Amino acid sequence: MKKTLSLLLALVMLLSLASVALAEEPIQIGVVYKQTGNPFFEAAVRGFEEASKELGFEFIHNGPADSSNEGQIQIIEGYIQQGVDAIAISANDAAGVVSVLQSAMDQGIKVVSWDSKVEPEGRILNIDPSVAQNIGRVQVEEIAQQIGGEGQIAVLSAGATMDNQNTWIRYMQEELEKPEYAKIELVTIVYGDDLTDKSIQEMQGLINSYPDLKGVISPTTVGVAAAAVAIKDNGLSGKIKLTGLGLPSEMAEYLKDGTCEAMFLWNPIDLGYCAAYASVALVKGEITGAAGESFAAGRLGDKEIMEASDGGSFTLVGDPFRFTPENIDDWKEVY
Amino acid sequence: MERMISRLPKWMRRWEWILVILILLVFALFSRLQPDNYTIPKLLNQTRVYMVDVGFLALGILVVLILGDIDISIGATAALSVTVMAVTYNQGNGIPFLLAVALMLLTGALCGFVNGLLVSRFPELFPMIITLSTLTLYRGIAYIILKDQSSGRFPSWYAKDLGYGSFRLFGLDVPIMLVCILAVLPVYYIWLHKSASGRRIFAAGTNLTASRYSGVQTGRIKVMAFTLNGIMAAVGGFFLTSRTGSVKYTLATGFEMQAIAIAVLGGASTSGGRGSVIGLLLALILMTGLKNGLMLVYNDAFILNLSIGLLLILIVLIPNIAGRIRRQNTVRRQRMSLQKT
Amino acid sequence: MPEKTRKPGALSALFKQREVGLFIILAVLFLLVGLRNPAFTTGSNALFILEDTAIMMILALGMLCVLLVGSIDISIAAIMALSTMTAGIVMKQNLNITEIQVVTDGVMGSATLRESTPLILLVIIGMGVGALCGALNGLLIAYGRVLPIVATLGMQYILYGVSHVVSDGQAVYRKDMPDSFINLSRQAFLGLNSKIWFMLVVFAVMFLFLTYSRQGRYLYAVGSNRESAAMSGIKSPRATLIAHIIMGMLAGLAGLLYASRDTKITQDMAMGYEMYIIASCVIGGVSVSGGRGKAVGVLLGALTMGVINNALTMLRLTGNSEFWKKAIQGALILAAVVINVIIQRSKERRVLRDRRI
Amino acid sequence: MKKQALVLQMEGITKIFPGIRALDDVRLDLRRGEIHALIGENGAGKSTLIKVFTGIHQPDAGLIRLNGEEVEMTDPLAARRRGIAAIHQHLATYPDLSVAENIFIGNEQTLSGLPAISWRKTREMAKALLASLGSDIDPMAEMGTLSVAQQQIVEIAQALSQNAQVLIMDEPTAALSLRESEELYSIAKGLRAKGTSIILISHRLEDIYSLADRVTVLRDGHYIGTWDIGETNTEMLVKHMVGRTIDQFYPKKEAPVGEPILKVDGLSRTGFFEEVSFTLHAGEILGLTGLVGAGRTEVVEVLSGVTRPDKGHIYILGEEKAITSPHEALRQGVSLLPEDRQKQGLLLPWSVQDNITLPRLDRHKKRGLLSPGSEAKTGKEYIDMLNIKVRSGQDIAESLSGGNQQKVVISKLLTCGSRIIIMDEPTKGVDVGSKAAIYQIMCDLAAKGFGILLVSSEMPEILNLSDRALVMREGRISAVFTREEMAPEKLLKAAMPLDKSRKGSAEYA
Repeated sequence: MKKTLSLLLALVMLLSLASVALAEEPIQIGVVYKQTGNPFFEAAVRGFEEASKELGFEFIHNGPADSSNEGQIQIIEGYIQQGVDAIAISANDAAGVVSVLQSAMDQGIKVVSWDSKVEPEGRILNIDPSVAQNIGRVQVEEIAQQIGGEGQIAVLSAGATMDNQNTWIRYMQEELEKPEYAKIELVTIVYGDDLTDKSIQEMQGLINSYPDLKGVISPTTVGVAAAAVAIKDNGLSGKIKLTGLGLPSEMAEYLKDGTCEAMFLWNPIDLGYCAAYASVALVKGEITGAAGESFAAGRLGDKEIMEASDGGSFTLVGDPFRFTPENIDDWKEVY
Repeated sequence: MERMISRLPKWMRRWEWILVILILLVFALFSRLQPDNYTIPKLLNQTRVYMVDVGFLALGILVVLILGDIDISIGATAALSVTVMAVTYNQGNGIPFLLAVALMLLTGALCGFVNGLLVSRFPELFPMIITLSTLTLYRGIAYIILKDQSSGRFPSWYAKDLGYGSFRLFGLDVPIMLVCILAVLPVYYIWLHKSASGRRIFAAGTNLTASRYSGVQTGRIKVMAFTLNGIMAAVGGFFLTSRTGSVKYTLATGFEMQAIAIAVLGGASTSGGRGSVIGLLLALILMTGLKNGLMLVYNDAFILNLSIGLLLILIVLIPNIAGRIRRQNTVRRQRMSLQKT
Repeated sequence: MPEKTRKPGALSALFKQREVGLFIILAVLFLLVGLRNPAFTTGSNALFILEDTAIMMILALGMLCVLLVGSIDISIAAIMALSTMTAGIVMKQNLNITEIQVVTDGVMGSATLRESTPLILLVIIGMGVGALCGALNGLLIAYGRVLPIVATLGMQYILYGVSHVVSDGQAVYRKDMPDSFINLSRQAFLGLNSKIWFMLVVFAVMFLFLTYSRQGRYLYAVGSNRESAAMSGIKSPRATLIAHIIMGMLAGLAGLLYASRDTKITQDMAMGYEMYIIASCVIGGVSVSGGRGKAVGVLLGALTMGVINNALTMLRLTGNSEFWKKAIQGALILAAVVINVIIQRSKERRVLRDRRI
Repeated sequence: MKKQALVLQMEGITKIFPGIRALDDVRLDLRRGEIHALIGENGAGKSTLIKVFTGIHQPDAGLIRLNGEEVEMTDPLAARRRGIAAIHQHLATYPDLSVAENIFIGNEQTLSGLPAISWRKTREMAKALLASLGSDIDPMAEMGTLSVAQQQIVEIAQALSQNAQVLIMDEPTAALSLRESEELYSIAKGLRAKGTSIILISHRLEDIYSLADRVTVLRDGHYIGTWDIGETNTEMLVKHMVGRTIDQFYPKKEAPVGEPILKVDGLSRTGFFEEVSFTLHAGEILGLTGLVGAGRTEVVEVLSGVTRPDKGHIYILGEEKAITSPHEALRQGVSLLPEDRQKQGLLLPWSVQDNITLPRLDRHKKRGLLSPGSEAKTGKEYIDMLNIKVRSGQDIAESLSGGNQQKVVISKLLTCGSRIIIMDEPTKGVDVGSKAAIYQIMCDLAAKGFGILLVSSEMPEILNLSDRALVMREGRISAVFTREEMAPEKLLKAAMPLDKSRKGSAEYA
């Protein structure tokens, strides 16, 4: 067997000798997202395309089939192997990819996290869709306004382990402390693990076990759609108010039939677009990613880099956009 | 020829030659398609991703498969074990890391032991069902311990050197963790193929009843095999964690199927009695070459799975057909000799 | 042997029925969860559980056939994904939406009317693709002599891959679905949801097939004793093939209902479902070595799984106790399976005691 | 008689299994309305011939004529369609299905005009059939819960239900009581009168003389001859079957019976046997016989730790031992030669050598590892000692003939060096040559002071080899005979169930 192995190695060496690399190449960015086949990220990829047309860089994009941390690591290792100049990632596990991204940075690869951050040690810059606090706040304000300032509400989240989900929910709870929300009671937080059927089940559970439930906040695209299905199927459209972060393409129906009066989402295209500009700026050495710097982000104008609460640095794309039955038609075909 | 093939060890070798050929094909193909990236040094580096943690899980499941059982809880076992390690090290103030590692191994052993006990006590239950429920249970416990947190902050020799460091051998950077598994393999090989207890495992897997009648303590062997399997799962988790640098309860989700696939590719049969460490090593090499190559060329997770599925079925299907043809030949030859007389 | 000697008393005779064990388990579950959350025991919730479990039951009935012949299929989730995705693409491409004016209580309003490929055709496509996948499994196992677990594990990888390729990574959303398909899982008839009706029909058919048709009985025969089957000229490969085709068709049907309920079709739909289906079969008293198992038992087994799942969402676990769910689920499955085995063993021991030498 | 039309002619039938030639140029012809006895030692090829005839096996050479025309029995259904029914020696039943269904599987009773099975019809017809056999088995009972004897009756009913033109009975009475046997034989005579032709395979020569018109003898897969029953006598038939006369065939055992080494007291296992007590002495061959399903095998399984007893004591060399597992049994010096060597005795895909060394692997350890050298040595040693016909110790067990396979199992047994040796049907499916060899080994062992418990349903074995014989009936020891007392009819009488007990089995419940 040993003989075979050495034989094999020898042969592969021979084959690889033929390959001589190099020649000046354009900047290459490796894009990693949470999961393949998720329209939110497909929209984000469109943002990268847009930017690549403007800046003339190349990019490859991929995400694991099962939204796993290990899957993302495999992809990152692949990118390192291909010698990309920058990696732009929306992480499934903020801490889980730190090590591998560090080893990437050791090899001079610039790392930008977007949508869902990587811990500071594992990134140079984080592109935040908007301040987590605002994301929490606007949803509470919305639901409060919809249910008329009093009654039971619940939160249908994605996974109990999802970092950005938890931050937002934490801010929601902070917001609910305020006196003007005194009459609103957050009865429970349930988790649908970003699986449609489980989310529906959880939502049904809420409906069955909290008869006086007035409103539901679901800060996840999968969850809010599932919640809409459950509410509509129970003929409770309008009786149980719903808001959250949803995809226009998926939610258009429910906004029109009043299951969901209004919901939020930042523009994934802008997110990708901005991440692309930031990556290029880092690669070109125009910025180091330190707080206080700023870079030109094409049609989004100049973006300022700020000190992030987690100690790293970040920049903002813009506050979440409010989708209503009136404006939804302009967006439902976009993403 | 017939005789040679029909003998067990030779039979094993047949497997390994198929794999060797496949490996050569795969490597030749992709180094043509990706001359710059698909090179020995870079592949060696990739072995960290594709060979080590899954490799250890596969080594564990191999023994269980040889026994004709199956264990789909190894991913969860890995997760629970490293969870225990991480928590004891991080929250248990000032507990030395090595002690935490010892606890991890113990946890793995315990998980495996429980599986083994249940499997040998309830033979009428499919091991898959038992381990399905323990899968949910073990992951659940890890979830209870860790909650939504991920626990990291390990000593740098572990998270950095072991995870990403490498030795310089013959002008090549050989990842330390690759060296680790390559060091374990010979020991494992000798134990499984050259020792009495290894032989008994094969016996029990080939024919449980006959082995029992021959004084083989099949029940004890099952428990032992599952326990070992648990330990190997823990070790796999240990190396995986050295790369992730932190632990979440979702760690190593779905790894069980990958491990089983590797073992089967390496010549193990889920009906028991067959399996080889060398075959497993070759299967690992093949997988590394294939997965990495596909990753470079297609850069698509699903295409990758698709080709692995095909490979899995073909590599099992082909010998079956070959075997049937061979059997027909045997009889035909006997018929000829009959006509002569 | 004479019944009378086997039936010391009506009660113990009743307890010989494996299903009784399940009833007890179910009752206990209901009681415990009911104590924590009265809403759990309400009729509406019971109905919801049934509705929620219907899809599982359909799949479990298919798995019953596969297990009866001593095979197994862990690729059903992938089959669901592929068959449903295929149907989904068809409906997406042929969809045309028309705005119509409707007068609702005097007010002029507009409503969208969405039409596409006739529903029946979609169902045929879905079940057809499913049957095809099942047939492939069956051929590999029955004629290629590939071990069921390996064959279907490989097929699982392949089918997910294919469904990714055909869908090009795109999901199918409510906006891509015709009303007929959306309503497939939402119509109610005689107060029962269509999913339940589908399940009942499948159950009836399977029951008749397994009890009154030759081929149905041959599934039992093959699983019960392959050699005897060979001696009496029953073709076991054929039986295996048929079982897998049935499984595939039902997976296709279940997939459509599943998608209609979620109003969403993704390429990784229902990942990991297969394990819970197999578990429900085992809980329902199906022997994985083949030859044993009743359609009724399978329904109860699936119901048990359904109740366990629903119980977890109804336990009103909040905050940290949320994290206990998974562990509880595992423990419950294990308990259900083991208790059933113990009941079965005591039953066998009773039979032995009465057995004449 | 001679001019009767031939229903069936088989000529030059040859059947090859990998490694062995089970049938070699065998012929058989069957007249309409005759009972044709087919006899021969175990492994002579009777059952194989039947399997070829019923389409379970395809012959490698030779042809089959049915009513003059040449036919090919492609599969069991083809045979069945041509009106051939068989009662196979090894029960071909479905333990999970009901008795009625077992009887009618393959020719289901459908509702008139519908493809649906009519369970009522099935049940009633089954009940009637069983009644005609004088049995009160409940048609709805699960097959697996029946005793062996009852399953045998169901098998017979299954064959009769096809009212075939050729009926094959392969050891049909192996587990039946006298009354049931008589029932069956009167039915057989009735069928003959109606013109059905019957092939009867039986060990009991007395049955053959009371029933058969002609007899054909096979030996080692070869055709020996066919005679009208009138022309024959027992000695001659036995001679043809065995190939030599008894006194040459069975070695004289000259070992003195020594001190008791195994004592069993009131051993019981619910549902299998009750209150079994006996003593085995050093240098003794103790015969244990009885009908199939009488509980012999179950007793030795308990003695060798395969199953646990519910009651009773086992004393080895005077002290009580709890035998919890076969492993434990070996440690206590009890070795078993199991009944089914293919399933219980051998690892068929393994080499002969590896099979032989399996029970005592520890002996072949060198520095913790197995030493191929010492394994090969042991393998060779036993291959020579029992002259097992193999090319080398590396040959896989599967490729060996029945006799050689059995010798391998015996080698395994000998490597353990246990003083108490239990042999369950040691010559089942074994050719005559190996048979003699096995008998010789047994006597040598006894001479060396081993105690041998010989379980056998072959009357001659018990009669010629054992110093004492225990007879079991329905789970109890019904009689013990010393060598002097032993006589075929006595043994048979003791083995035959008392018929009253066969009726509604309440008193046994």
